[in-house]
Amino acid sequence: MAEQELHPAQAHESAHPSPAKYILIATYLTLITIFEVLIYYVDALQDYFLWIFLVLSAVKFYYVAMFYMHLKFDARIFKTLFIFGLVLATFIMAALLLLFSIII
Amino acid sequence: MTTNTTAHESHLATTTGLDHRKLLMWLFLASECLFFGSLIATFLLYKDASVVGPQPHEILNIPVTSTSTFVLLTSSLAMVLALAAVQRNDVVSARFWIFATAFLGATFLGFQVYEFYEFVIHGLTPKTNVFGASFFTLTGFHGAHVTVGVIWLMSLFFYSFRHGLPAERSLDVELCGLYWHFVDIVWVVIFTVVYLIGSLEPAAT
Amino acid sequence: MATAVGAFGGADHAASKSGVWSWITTVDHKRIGILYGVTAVTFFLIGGFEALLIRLQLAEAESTLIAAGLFNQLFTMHALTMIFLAIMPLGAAFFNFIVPLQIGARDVAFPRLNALSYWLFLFGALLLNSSFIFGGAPDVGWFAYANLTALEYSPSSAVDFFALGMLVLGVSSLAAALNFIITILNLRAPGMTLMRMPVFTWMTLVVSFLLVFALPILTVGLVQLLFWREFGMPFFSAEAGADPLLWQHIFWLFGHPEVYILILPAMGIVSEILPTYSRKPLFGYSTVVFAGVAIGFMGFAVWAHHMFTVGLGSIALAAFSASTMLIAVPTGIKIFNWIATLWGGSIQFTTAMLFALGFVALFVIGGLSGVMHASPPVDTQQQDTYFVVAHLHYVLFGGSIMGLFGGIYYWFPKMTGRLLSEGWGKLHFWLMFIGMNVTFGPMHLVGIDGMPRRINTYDESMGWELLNQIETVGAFIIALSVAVFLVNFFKSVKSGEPAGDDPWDGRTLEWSISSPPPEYNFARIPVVHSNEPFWDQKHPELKHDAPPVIAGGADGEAEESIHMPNPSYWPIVVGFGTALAAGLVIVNPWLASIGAVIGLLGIYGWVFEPAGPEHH
Amino acid sequence: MANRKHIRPKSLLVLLALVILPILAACGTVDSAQTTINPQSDVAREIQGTYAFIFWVSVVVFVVVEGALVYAVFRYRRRPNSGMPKQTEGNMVLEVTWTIIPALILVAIAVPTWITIFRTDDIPAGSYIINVTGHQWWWEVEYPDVGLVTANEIRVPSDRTIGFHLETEDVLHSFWVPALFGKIDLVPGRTNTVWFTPDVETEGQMFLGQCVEFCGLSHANMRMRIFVDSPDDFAAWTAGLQSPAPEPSGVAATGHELFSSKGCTVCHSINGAYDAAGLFPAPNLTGFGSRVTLAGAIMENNATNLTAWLDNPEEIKPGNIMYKEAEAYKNPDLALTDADIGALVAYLQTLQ
Repeated sequence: MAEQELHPAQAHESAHPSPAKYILIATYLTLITIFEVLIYYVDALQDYFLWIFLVLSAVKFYYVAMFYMHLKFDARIFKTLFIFGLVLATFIMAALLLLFSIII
Repeated sequence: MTTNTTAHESHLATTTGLDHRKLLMWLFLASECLFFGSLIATFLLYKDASVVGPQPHEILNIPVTSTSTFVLLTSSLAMVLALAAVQRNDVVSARFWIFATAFLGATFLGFQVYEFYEFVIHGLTPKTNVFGASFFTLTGFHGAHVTVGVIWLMSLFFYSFRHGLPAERSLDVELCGLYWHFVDIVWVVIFTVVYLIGSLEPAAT
Repeated sequence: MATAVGAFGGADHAASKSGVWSWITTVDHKRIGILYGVTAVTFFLIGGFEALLIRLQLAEAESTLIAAGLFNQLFTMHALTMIFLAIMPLGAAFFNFIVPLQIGARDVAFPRLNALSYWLFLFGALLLNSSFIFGGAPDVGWFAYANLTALEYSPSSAVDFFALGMLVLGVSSLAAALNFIITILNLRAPGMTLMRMPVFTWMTLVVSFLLVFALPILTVGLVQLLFWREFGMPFFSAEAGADPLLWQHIFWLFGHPEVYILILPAMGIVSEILPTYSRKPLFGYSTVVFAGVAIGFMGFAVWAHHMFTVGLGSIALAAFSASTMLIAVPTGIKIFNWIATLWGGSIQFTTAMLFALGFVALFVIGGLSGVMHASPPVDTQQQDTYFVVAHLHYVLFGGSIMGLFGGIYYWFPKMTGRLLSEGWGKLHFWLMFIGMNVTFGPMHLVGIDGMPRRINTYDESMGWELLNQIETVGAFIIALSVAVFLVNFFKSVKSGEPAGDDPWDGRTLEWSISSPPPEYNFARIPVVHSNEPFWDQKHPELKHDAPPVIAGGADGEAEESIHMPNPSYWPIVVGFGTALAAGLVIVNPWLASIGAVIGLLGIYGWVFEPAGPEHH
Repeated sequence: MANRKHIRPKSLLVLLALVILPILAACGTVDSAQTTINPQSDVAREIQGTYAFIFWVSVVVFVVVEGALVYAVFRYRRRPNSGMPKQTEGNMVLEVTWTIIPALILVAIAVPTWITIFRTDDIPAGSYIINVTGHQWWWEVEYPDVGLVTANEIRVPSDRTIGFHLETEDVLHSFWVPALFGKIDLVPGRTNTVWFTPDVETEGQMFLGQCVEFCGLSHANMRMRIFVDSPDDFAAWTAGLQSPAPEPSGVAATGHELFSSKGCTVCHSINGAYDAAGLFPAPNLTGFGSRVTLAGAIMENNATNLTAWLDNPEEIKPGNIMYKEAEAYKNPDLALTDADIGALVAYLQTLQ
């Protein structure tokens, strides 16, 4: 079965980040989460919560997908497939929220 | 962990140069986006639609969930470290990190069980209202995904004692890792949408 | 490395090449394709029988032949059967048999997963149909709108059969779709770029993507439906603040892509047949491909046109009518390119060609009536009337079924090595073409006359009786045509004229190998230089820059060793366990664990089964 | 493989005729009682205008496309001396042309569509409002301005724009009288609306409609009628319903007695309006004797039909709640004898 690993594309994997980089990203993720929880209790920011949280979680999402899942370094087709699913799901969610007058 | 790839691929590289299974995993995850997307959309439509309480802002517990979110994020770190260890042929650390990932995943599930139990005590069951129905379905399916991940990781863990985890087999771990990270980023979205945004009191209109 | 060769070739399999067991354990894409095809045609007969009963009931005003309850089961099961158990699997039959041949592959990417898809389909179909025996089939329409599906209004287990059967079928389709995308992306012959793939392969790819992205949405809806009924979770209960329309949105978010899942395979087949019998390349190959992709994409943005009468609000109506009309553009492009393919050609009227021409002619009608109810105000007069029944049958019968029959006549020689009789075939075509128009043509009229769908009875004074009688006669003409087909099929399987490898002067790779193809398909994997590699090989004089001859095909010396996957019985075990678990949920959720255990044992056996020859 | 037979041009013509004739004939059939293309109100005419435009555009497209197809098939059929055709692969100019032209046609269709959508949008101010509630399988009709409740037969004044507020008591239904307005669904938890202004000539006419969203076992038996009355007739009708029914006598008096003792009054009101307890689960029978139809407008209201209905409602309307729930059908002690039914029929017919 090992022949599976001999394909040319596997060469990409050598470009994977080092464990140190992984730990750094984990630190970012933790800090963002702590930050989210902290501002959750800041009433003054209440009006902007929605956007702050969406942006912060998008950042977390980006880091995990791009680095932990290696999308940044892997073949482009993976990115294309996944982002297509993601965009379609987002489109459908937005359309439903619009149709049910939850947003706007 | 044999696979059902056909043997003729051994001397016939794939068209894209990519492994069937890895392509399959990414395609499956793209499909899962729509699955969780529909569940999250249902939650967003229903979170403030309940006729009877408890309402989201009355019951969601941010500190507890923040902790479990931290646990799950950490498990993702353990997962990439496991893969890195496999790729440099370091079976002992690989085994350690795989176990750590599974352990953190199980801890997360523990938190979820605790949370569900607390909610039921405080009068929110899946039948109580539409918030409960959509909340338990969404987080329950996420929990089911984590459970499958933990079983998968533990299978790899035990498998490593019998057959080792040579670098050539890193794809077995990588696939599990992709699945695991996906479950993690779904939780990133759930934590934001269901807990942080979901628990805001709806504007009085 | 497990590539040690030894004497492993076809010989080891000789013992398992025949008999029922060989079919149960097969992982050969061609045999699975045949299983899909035979099963699909069988369900096509069942669905057709249901249609005949419906037509008999409606032939007479105030008829009491079939009771209301049974009638509702019949029209629901007719739709479910035709859509999920006939047209989709018939498409899957061709995906299985033809696509690997067209792309120069020896099998699909995941042969055992492929077998699992088939068994899940079969058991899911049996589960769904077993409801007729166990207390009543689904009787809420194939769309199963909430809240008629509530426990309160549908207390029997009919809706549970619907939800669980559809879940099993959904898993089957999802597995098949994933498999085909990987196969098409990853197992193309050297040189076959995406824009050199045959159009049928392209449409298979688009359909598979539609399934991959649409099925999870339906799964969520079905899960909500089940949780609502089984556990009282108020997903669609208006009194709890839920909105029953959510079900409609979820259903049509899946359901509209599903419509394209049903039609695109037929469009792909027609795009193969027309060039072959015109002896010309497909006109505007890349436009046809892009149009197909565009139809697939846009299929996700038009779902609410099934809901124009639910009170969406003017802005949503305007938006969805615009997106719906937009789809007519790529559809039109396809039709114009097909006609342009015929233009200047040398057209040979084989049965397959007649079906393809019938497809184009009838699909135009279905498309135009579709544009009519793309206009929401017009739709308020046509929605849920027989006009829509006429429209959808011109698309799904005149379109999908005609296209798929064309595919049967076109590829039967490749599958069996024998030709279907052209005489019987033409009789089949003309009877079906006439019967189809006699059945569904008058439905336009009776629909415009205000006859609603899904009614088991109507008053004589409505003036609908004559047209309904004509329709019923037409339905029996269709039935006769299907009988002709069956006669033709069985005669030709036994004693049809030998086909030879390339009976139609084909253009794509499947015609370059023997009929039926050897288990390994290609002795040597061909190298491809155009989108009609076999044609170019046969007619190098037609190209300005003569392409190199493709290597490979069945001729020539085989490569040293060709490894084919071993047969496996785990797919049928997993498939059976899954469907059994689903079925037992209806009896008692705890009992379902019996099926789950069988399924899990199957997965365990699957995972630890050596897939290919391993010699250490 | 061999090209055994050439197709005959004649059969192609037959083919074409088979396809075109039914569609063209559609324009000719407007005489059915529930036809969608004989509009009798402003809204229905607006819709019909859009439909007719799209229809004729479609006919032109149909003739052009099918014509091209048939011409190509006929002109380029393989003849014994046919050589290898030119291997044309495509033509960008043509592709662009047949992308743009259909797009323009669709814009031409979309614009009137949108105009009609917004013109038929909300109930105009000052309309006469009627509330309709869907039930399995009958229509409850309420006139909020006079506090009257009736069922299945809707009387409207000819001099007003009529607006309907539509709700459902159970499952989805769809409200549709094709000559007057397009259908609109009744959705649990929502109030949908539809409106129309009857044409002047419709005064005194009756229009057919029925439920068009599948709503269970007796979906086919959920019909209705709209009567366009002159303002005076309408006023007289509402006044009639508001005045108490005449005191029954003779057999009818027995029927009146039975109407209470057999439990009919549990579900059926006969006093014109809702009582304090709110909704009755069954049609309000005030003025029943003057109705044209019965049992969800599926049959004429006469003694024979009414007798048959009371004798075995399940046979006439499968699944109906009266047969399922009413004591007179569930409880053998309260079962209706032929004499009971006769008395009830006599009584019900006095409810003018």
